[in-house]
Amino acid sequence: MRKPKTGVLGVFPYLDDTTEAIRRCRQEGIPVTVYSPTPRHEIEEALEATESPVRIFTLVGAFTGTASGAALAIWTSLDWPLITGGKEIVSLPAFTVIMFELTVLFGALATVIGLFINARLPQFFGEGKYHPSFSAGNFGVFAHIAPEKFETARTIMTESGSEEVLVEHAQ
Amino acid sequence: MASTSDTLVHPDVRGYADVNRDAMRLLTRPGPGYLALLGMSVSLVGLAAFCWMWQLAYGMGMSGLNNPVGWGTYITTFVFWVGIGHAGTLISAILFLFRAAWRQSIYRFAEAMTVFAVLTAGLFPIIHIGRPWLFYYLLPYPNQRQIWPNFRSPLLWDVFAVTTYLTVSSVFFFIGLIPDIAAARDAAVVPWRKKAYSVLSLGWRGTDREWKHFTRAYLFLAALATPLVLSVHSVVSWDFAVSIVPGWHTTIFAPYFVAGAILSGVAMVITIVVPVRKIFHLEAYLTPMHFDRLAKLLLLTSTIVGYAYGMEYFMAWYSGELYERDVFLDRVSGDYWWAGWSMITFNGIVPHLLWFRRVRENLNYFFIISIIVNIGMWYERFVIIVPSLAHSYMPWQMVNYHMSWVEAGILMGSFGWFFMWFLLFLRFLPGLSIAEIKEVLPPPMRGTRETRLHAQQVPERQEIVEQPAPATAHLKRAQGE
Amino acid sequence: MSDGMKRRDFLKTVSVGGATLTAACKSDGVERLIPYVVPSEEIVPGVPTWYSTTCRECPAGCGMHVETHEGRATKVEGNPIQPISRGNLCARGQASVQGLYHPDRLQGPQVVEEGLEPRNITWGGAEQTLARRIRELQSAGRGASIAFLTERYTGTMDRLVDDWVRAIGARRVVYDPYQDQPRNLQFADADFLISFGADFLETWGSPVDYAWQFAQMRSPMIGQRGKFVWVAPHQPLTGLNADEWVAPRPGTEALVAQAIAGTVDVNSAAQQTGVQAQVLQRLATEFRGARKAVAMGPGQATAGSNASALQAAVDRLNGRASAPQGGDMRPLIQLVQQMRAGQVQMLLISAHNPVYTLPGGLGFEAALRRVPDRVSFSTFPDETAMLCTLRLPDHHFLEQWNDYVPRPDVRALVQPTMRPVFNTKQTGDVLLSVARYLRLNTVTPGNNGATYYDYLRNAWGGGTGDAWREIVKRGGSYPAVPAGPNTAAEVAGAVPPFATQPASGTAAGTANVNAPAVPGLEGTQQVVTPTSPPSLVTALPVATGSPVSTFEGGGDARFHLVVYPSYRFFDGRTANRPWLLELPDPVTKVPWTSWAELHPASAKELGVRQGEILEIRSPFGAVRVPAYVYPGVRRDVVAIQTGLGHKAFGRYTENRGVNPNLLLGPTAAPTGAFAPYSVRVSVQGTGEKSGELYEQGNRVQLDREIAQAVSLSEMRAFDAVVGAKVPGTIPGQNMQVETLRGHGGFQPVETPTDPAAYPPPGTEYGQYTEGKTRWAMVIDNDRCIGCGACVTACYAENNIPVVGPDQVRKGREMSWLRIERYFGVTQDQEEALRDDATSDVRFLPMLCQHCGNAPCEPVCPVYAAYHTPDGLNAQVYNRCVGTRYCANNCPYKVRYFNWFTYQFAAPLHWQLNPDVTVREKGVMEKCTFCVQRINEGQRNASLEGRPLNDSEVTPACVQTCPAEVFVFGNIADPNSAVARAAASNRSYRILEAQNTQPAIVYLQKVTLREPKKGHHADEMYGKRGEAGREHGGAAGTGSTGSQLEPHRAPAGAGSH
Amino acid sequence: MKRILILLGVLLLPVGAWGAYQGLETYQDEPGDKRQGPEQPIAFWHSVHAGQNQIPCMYCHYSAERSEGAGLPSVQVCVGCHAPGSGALPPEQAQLGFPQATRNKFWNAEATKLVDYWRRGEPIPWVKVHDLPEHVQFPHQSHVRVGLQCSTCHGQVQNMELVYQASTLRMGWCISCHTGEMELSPQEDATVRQRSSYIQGVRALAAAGSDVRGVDTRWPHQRASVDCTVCHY
Repeated sequence: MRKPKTGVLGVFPYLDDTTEAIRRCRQEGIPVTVYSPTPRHEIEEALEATESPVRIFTLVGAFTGTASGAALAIWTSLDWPLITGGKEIVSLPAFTVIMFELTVLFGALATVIGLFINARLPQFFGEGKYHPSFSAGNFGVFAHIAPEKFETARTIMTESGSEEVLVEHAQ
Repeated sequence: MASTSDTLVHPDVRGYADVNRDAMRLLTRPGPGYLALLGMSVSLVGLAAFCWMWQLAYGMGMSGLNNPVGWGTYITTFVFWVGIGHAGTLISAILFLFRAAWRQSIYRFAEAMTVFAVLTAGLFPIIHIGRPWLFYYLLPYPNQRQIWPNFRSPLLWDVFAVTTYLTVSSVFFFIGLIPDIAAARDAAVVPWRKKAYSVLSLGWRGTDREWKHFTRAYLFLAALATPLVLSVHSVVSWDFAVSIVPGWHTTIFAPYFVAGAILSGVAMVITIVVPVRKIFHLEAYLTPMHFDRLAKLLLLTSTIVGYAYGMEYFMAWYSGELYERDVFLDRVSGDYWWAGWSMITFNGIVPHLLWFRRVRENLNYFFIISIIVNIGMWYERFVIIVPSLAHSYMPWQMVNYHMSWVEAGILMGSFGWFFMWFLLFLRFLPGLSIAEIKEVLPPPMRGTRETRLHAQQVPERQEIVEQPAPATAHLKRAQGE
Repeated sequence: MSDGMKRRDFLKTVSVGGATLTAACKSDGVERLIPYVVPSEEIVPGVPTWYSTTCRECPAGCGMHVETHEGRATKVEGNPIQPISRGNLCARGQASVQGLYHPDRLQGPQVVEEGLEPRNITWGGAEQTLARRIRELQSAGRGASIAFLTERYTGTMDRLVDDWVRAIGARRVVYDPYQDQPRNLQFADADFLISFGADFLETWGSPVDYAWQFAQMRSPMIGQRGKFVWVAPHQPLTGLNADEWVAPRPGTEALVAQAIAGTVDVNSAAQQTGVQAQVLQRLATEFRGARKAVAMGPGQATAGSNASALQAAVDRLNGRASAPQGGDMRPLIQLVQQMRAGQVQMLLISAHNPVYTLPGGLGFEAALRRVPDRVSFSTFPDETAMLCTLRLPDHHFLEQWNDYVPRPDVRALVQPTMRPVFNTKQTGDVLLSVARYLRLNTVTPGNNGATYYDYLRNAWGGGTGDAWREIVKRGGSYPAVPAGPNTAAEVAGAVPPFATQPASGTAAGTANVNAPAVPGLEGTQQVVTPTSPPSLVTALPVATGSPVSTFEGGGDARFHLVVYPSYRFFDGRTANRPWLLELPDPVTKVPWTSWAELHPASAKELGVRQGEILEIRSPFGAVRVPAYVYPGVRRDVVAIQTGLGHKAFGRYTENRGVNPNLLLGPTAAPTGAFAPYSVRVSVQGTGEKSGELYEQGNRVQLDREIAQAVSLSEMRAFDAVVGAKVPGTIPGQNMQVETLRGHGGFQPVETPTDPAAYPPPGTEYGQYTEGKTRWAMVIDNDRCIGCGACVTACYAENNIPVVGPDQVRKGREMSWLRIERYFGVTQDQEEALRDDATSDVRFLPMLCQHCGNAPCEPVCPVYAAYHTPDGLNAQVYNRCVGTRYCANNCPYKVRYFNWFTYQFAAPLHWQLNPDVTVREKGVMEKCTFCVQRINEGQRNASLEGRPLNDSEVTPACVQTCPAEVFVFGNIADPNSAVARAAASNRSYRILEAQNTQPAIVYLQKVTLREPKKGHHADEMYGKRGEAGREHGGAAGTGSTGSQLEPHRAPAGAGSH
Repeated sequence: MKRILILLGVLLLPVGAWGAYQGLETYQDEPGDKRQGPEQPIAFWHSVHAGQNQIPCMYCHYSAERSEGAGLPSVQVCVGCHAPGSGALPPEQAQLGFPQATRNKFWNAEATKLVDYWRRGEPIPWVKVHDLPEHVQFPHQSHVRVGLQCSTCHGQVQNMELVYQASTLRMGWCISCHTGEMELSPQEDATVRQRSSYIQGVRALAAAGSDVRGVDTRWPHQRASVDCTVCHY
């Protein structure tokens, strides 16, 4: 189900007001986007958030890295076998270093990719209303709601303690 | 009110908006002192560039190296900077995993230091090789010759370890910066800054979805960076340990190097943070508690390093290995005795002054000790590398090494290069981790209000909560509205 | 681009005659291919052409083969069928190509007018000028005021000069330092050799021949171990190789000889010489009791006013009169007097740089300035040539036709190997054309325009084309090289080691080291075989002159001065060769400069330390030279090597060292022989430190057992226990493993210690297959005399750059092969300064060990260092990025880094071997076992469709070594020479505990007395000694013989 | 949908990398030179000599089968044809015999240059077309003796006017022939396999019962040694 792009944004100076607003919106069945200057578990609780799937990316990336490290080192060594120091062509103890490094490298890059995909970053034309004070001290709750139901949301926001209520009419 | 020595953030910081205000202050117009420092750094970089061009034109002979001593100042400085690069990730990743809340206000500096230190270190392998224009031979890229690099070589492990470390720590650094760049964007008034921050923040808005994945991703990055930070200096230590040079071929090297790296890294953090705190008036965020914790880290790693020194000598004696014994005797009584004793004194003995509370709590003393440890750690690498090579197996080929002016220029230039990046960082990116400091601040609550949440009992900080800062008003001021 | 122009000019010159094909000329940005105009039949481009000639760098007259590539001489090697060189050459001979291409050679005839710059003239003009001046003098009736100072020509040139001088009514004076010395001694089978200062391994007589004979004489590999006693006031290289050093009081050496010969009373001799009577007695007993004993002398170090007496005593010892040594200085002294008196109007000089080499006290230089017409024939702008008014540079000997008679049975031919590099002209041709201008019909009968070549050809009896061709091909006429085992390798399999030959023919328990093993030496013509029957000794004339020298200089002149010839520079004539300057002196290991050897006790007394500049003053002059503190010199003697200190000799000798000849006086022995050892000097420290003196290496081994030694008795006892060797085991090593086991602790993994067993189990991967070649080398430390000929050969073959004194001082010399010289074995640096330090000196050629488990290989990130399937440790220059990790990880420190792109000053670069890459800056390099020669052999074999035989490949060092120290080959073949040599009981490998599996097996030096042992010696190979002692007694191999008794400390060292 | 696309992209990445590798290799194997060789001091056309007149290669490049260098004809060889009979005369009297002046002004002028060189006694400074770097050793004789045709490396010289470099002469190109990956004509391949000392050596080892494991595992059709020191030393 697509969330409406229009909606009502409440700006909250207090965390407990914010969670109040979230809960009430959710009770009303209104989907919300919450802005916060710092991650707060209170908000996550209020949203009853699920586990992030980024971990799958990390895991897959890391194992891909291990495999590529091994493959790279082994295949290139066999591609033109040259003896050095009387050691084996496939000197696994030495190659574990490569495998480890690529595990971490690929794992980290995959995590970033996972973050970007899941968090929909980079996003230069963000959807919904935003207020610059969210990165400083204020919290925000944006209720995705059709313009005709703005009043409901506005009421929730004001009642929960919003300092400022903004509306988004676009689209 | 609790004593200042165990507060993470000074009580004067009353709310989220204060953090923004203080962090943004770092990004405003620089003073003449800053410009002078930056100019000096850039000049040093210029000097190093000149020296390197000189060396490229005439050959490696412009260094003081010779036939038994193939590695000298360059590799010493390489290991030194790689070591410096350890404290950042230690503080940002490992302490993050350990939920050591005191890291929040200091880790950004440390992390920036890491990235720039590794950036500096990464130059040295290229500077030190004889034919830098063929550096790409070390990279495993497909080529018509059908030749690949040798994965059995510790130097290739180094290439992988250092590039991985640089990539991962940069990524970690950048990911952590995203919310703060967004804050800077929201606070920026200069148009080009706003534009630049908008791009760099990737459109971050602090939504619940962003935070949800961000916190997870950050945790995994920290979890990946932790073994990496331990591995990278281990790999660097294997450059030496897997060789057969007496004085290098030691199993203790990996932990010893990691401990040494953390010692030098922490010392460098102190060297940087003490003046930064003073100049930018960050006393509220860098409290005596931080320095107390850093002092403990220094003490711990110094003790490990001192133990490693002792162990090396013990093993040299106990093993009865002739070459090993000679090398270790030579370190303290041979031509490089001054370096050997500097290393032992500066790293193994001087930091123990920090057991004394008076020393620990006096930032001047602390700063001096950190500088001494930095010098000592450079000497440590020098002592490991140069005397061992100059006093290896063949009695016939024992020739001493003396640093040349080209090497000295490049060594100084490496500091210029490092501080240049660091100074630029201070001016253009948020040095305090805005979002994470807020995590350790009590969240703003409408205290008197009845909520359906569980009670927010913050008895000790009641007073703070009771006086909420006018966040939006402040922001409007900042934006010049 | 003057460089480019010169090169092209050269190409033009040589290609017209058909002598070049390709040479890079990058001046216009493209590579050019320069073909012949007319092709030469003999030359195939890309395939080297070899010419036979004779080395003229010293009077020895070694046969030489010259390798030329497209008309350029690139490398010289000994002529294997010539009996003097036997295929070997010394460092001076190897460096002769650098004389040929020396950038500072005189490039054409010049005339110098008073107060003007030298003017280049044409050869026609030069010859006419000379003829005109001679005619003027003749017509003025002063033909007798023309003198020709020549070297000791022996062949055709001798006759031509005599004829020429006689025809113009002039006179000839011969001056040739170190020329008149016996070159036909035969002592390869001697068991006692005593030398009275005759440095026969360096300059005296015939060094290449004598070095070989010396090695043979003392080679346990072929079953003999003669003893060598050195009687002289100091120890040059030859002295260091002695088993015993006797240093009598200066000037009394003849008495020692007489005491041994029994013509003086031992006790009175002991009193005068300061040598203990029992030592003299023992020497006399040993000399007389020897199966074959040979005496040598006098050498430069003992040539005082008693030289005649000494020579007589030596003749007596040898039972045979010899020609007067040291030449006759009297005509020369007379000539100088006349020059000073203005009685000489013209002096022509073809002798070797008399201004430099003659004693300062003679005043030759000042006298020369009084001669109005001074004509030099020198090839180089040396001091003499620079003082001359007419310079007529001779061809280098590699460019000329000539002949030379080094010893009666050898008539050697010198033939040009390439077109002249510069506009020089053969002196013989100059004399002939001057004779034509002067219409001297006795010299040029018929005035038919014959060249010196025709003259020479005539002197050789004309001969038909084929006969002459054969002579040219052989490089002269001479007897065949005596048959018999030449190298240790050849005999290693053929002659069983001692143990299997239990007391053969020596029932009385005499050591069978005396058994002659070199039969057939008598095959040579006119060989001196001193048989010294007592009756003959008495029949010889008694000594002429006093047996005790007198010395000039008094007052505070407390030190006797020894000025001795240099192995590297001879009398100074080869001092401008960069290779020889960079080659450290074999004894002091000092390159590029001079030094004064001073005994540690004297240094202490004077309060000077090594490297401090000394002021040395004699009645004739003074020099300032850095001190070299060295126990191999008497306390009352200071020794300075000659050769450096040139005022003019090209760029490489500018401001290098001092000329010690300036300190000498014009003293001559009664026979007229020059007596340099007759001056006392005062020595004072100046407190100034020399920046020039740099001693390479370490004098002590730091307990590391790098260069090992075993006493003869111990070796023989051990041989008796172990018995015949099975190739593939090295007992010393097995012993070590046993020792470790015996002591518990870690159980060592048994690794095959024999390179033949390569690859060791667990390392056989990739392309390694059984039965393939494994190149390896055996180095017999016992044969090595430490001279460094191999080092120079390596420079010549492998395009190794000369880095210069400043870089050498930084430890950046590039010598792929170096000779390490150890005076002591322990950690104690003082050990090398004690009086007995020189009694057990170890020389060790150190080069890439081509390890099976090479530590340098796996650390290279780009595979520039790797192992080839035939066991070479290869270095691929173009792949190298220059991390220097390989050099760090090389325990032998034999990898050398190109710190700069070194320049080869034109035309020295014409010497570069086209088969070897010239390395640029930033690249690591090292010994390749001369892989270019291996590849060439491999190519030739495969062209013929057959497998390569390892004897076809000889690396440059192996090829040139006069003592034949090296054996090279395929050790995987158990029948190969190298495998058989490696099976010796003396074999060990350096730093074996590192499990590097080196391909170079060293053989321990054999000493007559108990060798010095490091503190680790018992752990390293003491077990062997124990085993030897235990079983030696039990097996009853009997007494170890008189020679095996521990010797007393050198009498001389302790006697002053 | 977006995610699937991204996933697809990630999966395609290695494929793309492989493609780039192949492309790079092909690109690098492309001979860089144009189909016309450099200006030479004399406009010597191989198409005339080797093509029309069918002169065998080794008539002029006479040392190819016994030396590392293929050899260049001396000026004497050139005038042997172009100024017949000049061998008996002093060089100054040599006369151009061919091509005749009447036939072609251009060719006459070029051939006159040759005679001038001969008269002056100067070698002709040809511009090197096949110019290997100094760190590579290439022995012609080994390659000629195993039966490789000149044109295999030098191209169809008989069709070239000014000779150009037909092959890359790069290491990968050399190696691909040594490893047997490069196609040779069946006859050539057969002779090479029969005469190669490398193959003979392996056969001998195998015949002697030696362990030749590892010899032919990597390159089953290997023709010659790929050891670095074969060419670089």
